[in-house]
Amino acid sequence: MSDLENLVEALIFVSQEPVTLERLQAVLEGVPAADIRAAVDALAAGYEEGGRGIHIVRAGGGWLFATKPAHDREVRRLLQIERRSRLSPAGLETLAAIAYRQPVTQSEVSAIRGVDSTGALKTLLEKKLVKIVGRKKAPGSPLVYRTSDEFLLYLGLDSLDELPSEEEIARILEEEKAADA
Amino acid sequence: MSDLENLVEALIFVSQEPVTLERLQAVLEGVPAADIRAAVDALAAGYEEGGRGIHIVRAGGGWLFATKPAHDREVRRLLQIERRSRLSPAGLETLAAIAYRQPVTQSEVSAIRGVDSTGALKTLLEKKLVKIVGRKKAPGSPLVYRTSDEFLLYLGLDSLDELPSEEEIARILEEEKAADA
Amino acid sequence: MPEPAFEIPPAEEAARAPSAGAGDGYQVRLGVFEGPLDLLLFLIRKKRIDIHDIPIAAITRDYLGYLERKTEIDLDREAEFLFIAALLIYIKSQMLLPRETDLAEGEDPRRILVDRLVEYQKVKAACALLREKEDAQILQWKRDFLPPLPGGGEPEPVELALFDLAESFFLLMKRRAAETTRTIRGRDVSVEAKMKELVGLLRERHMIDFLEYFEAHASLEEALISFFCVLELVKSRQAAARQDELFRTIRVWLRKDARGTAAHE
Repeated sequence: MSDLENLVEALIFVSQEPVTLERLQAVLEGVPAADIRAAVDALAAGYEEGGRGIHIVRAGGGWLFATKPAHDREVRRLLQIERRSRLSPAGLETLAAIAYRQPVTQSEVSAIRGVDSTGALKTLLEKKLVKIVGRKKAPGSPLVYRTSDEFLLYLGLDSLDELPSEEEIARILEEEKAADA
Repeated sequence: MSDLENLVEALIFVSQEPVTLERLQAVLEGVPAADIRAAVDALAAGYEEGGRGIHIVRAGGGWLFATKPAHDREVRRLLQIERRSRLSPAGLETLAAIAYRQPVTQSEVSAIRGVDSTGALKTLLEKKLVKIVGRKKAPGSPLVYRTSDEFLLYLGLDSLDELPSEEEIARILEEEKAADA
Repeated sequence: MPEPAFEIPPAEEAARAPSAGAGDGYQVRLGVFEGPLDLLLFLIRKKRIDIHDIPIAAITRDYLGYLERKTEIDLDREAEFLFIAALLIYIKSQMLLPRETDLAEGEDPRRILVDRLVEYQKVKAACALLREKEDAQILQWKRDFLPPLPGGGEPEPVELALFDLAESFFLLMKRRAAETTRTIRGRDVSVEAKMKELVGLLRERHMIDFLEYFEAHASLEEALISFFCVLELVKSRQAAARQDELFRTIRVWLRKDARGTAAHE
């Protein structure tokens, strides 16, 4: 591959948005558009032939890398596995609210977060990170939630006492000293 | 390239985190680990030779794609990012103390460095290079810190075993001594 | 006044003490040392002393000499430097005590300091090696987004982003509140006008850095309105927003299918 092809390969790889010819020209000051185009074409052809896992596709007036449709099934399976091992920020936030305020009801969690947390709560229940421990003696007798044993396992903690206290978190996050790192 | 290589290429490409052999095995049900490993090796070798813009790097126990160092300048120009900042000396020192002595508390780190390390620790937490993993059974039950998976990725380490060894450190110290003499 | 007990070699001089005073000779900046242990190691190296057999009186003199020449350290750091100074003086006094028999190695009063110095020296040496790794990695760019899946449409970070957005907003508000004790007189801004401005900007720039956009506003009120505009655009699925990491910036862009219609809303 030519130097220009390498460079174009790195640039298309790293960009989230399709990379247009104009963008490439702006980055590669002084390289004629025709040369860039030829490099992209050669690069794209290289990925197209000889069966590869990824290729360069044309989208939104530019180019970007994508996996080939042939591998769709496996790609989705991998992403599902990855997703399963991760909690969304919303889930994490809801979990944090429950962890620090337990026992709590759904509407208390929603109030803390300022957003309806029914969906996130459902996900946490499905993942068994929280559990229902009864009902609150209040109008409507809402369900009361607590974190589960799996929750501790997930965080690698022995007990809830090991959660950083609110003061500790505040101290860490609001350290006024010029952050010297 | 073989079909397996193509598939592995697509899978490593699509993941946002290092893809481990176990994960590839889970996706490619029934394919022997040795075959997968050979496919990854062949694929990685292909990217390494003949000058390419991207390559497969090993970090955090898995593989992932990254641009090659030679293209840093153009990549930054494309993404409109200034030179990426390194950790400050205080941040790096704190990180090293944690990496080598983990699990450790804040006051243990501060004792090693001889200076209060709260600010540096906060920055490392924000950068997700370290994480809180519980509490120490000691007076005041201080929080205990460890390095994160992000830390491995940040320094390009496959695992904590790849941290510079005692021997390497001793060699550096010898060199310093020799330079002084 | 006797000669200073130490001299800084030229190379170290440049690296360690960059601020040379205009007329009043040479100013030592204690700030260039990571801490008292760093300073001690520097002094030990300069004297080419064996770290396991430190002439404690001489090193204490050098160390105190350094503290006296300090130009700028804050109180917190000063305490840390003074603590080690006190330790040095304590060890010195212990060494001077008459003893009937020679000390066994484990009883050497310097031991407590030597152990710390050895440990710290290792960490510092490890730092040099880790810095090399950092420098190598920093030049290699990993992708932090999901590439398009065939037939999969846009990745759906929207719900996720809404919460991240709120969280960052909270942090921003806090920071803003801390920064602005002065009263700000804002000009009146309507939601409609702001929405139009935002959509126009998105169409023009393709993608905006929300934090940058947010910070650019003169008044808190205007910034607030722009925030709600973004929320509204995301909620009505005209725009997508994404934050890859907590405390990082949020990127906002118009959804492809909305690029034609958004302006007319």
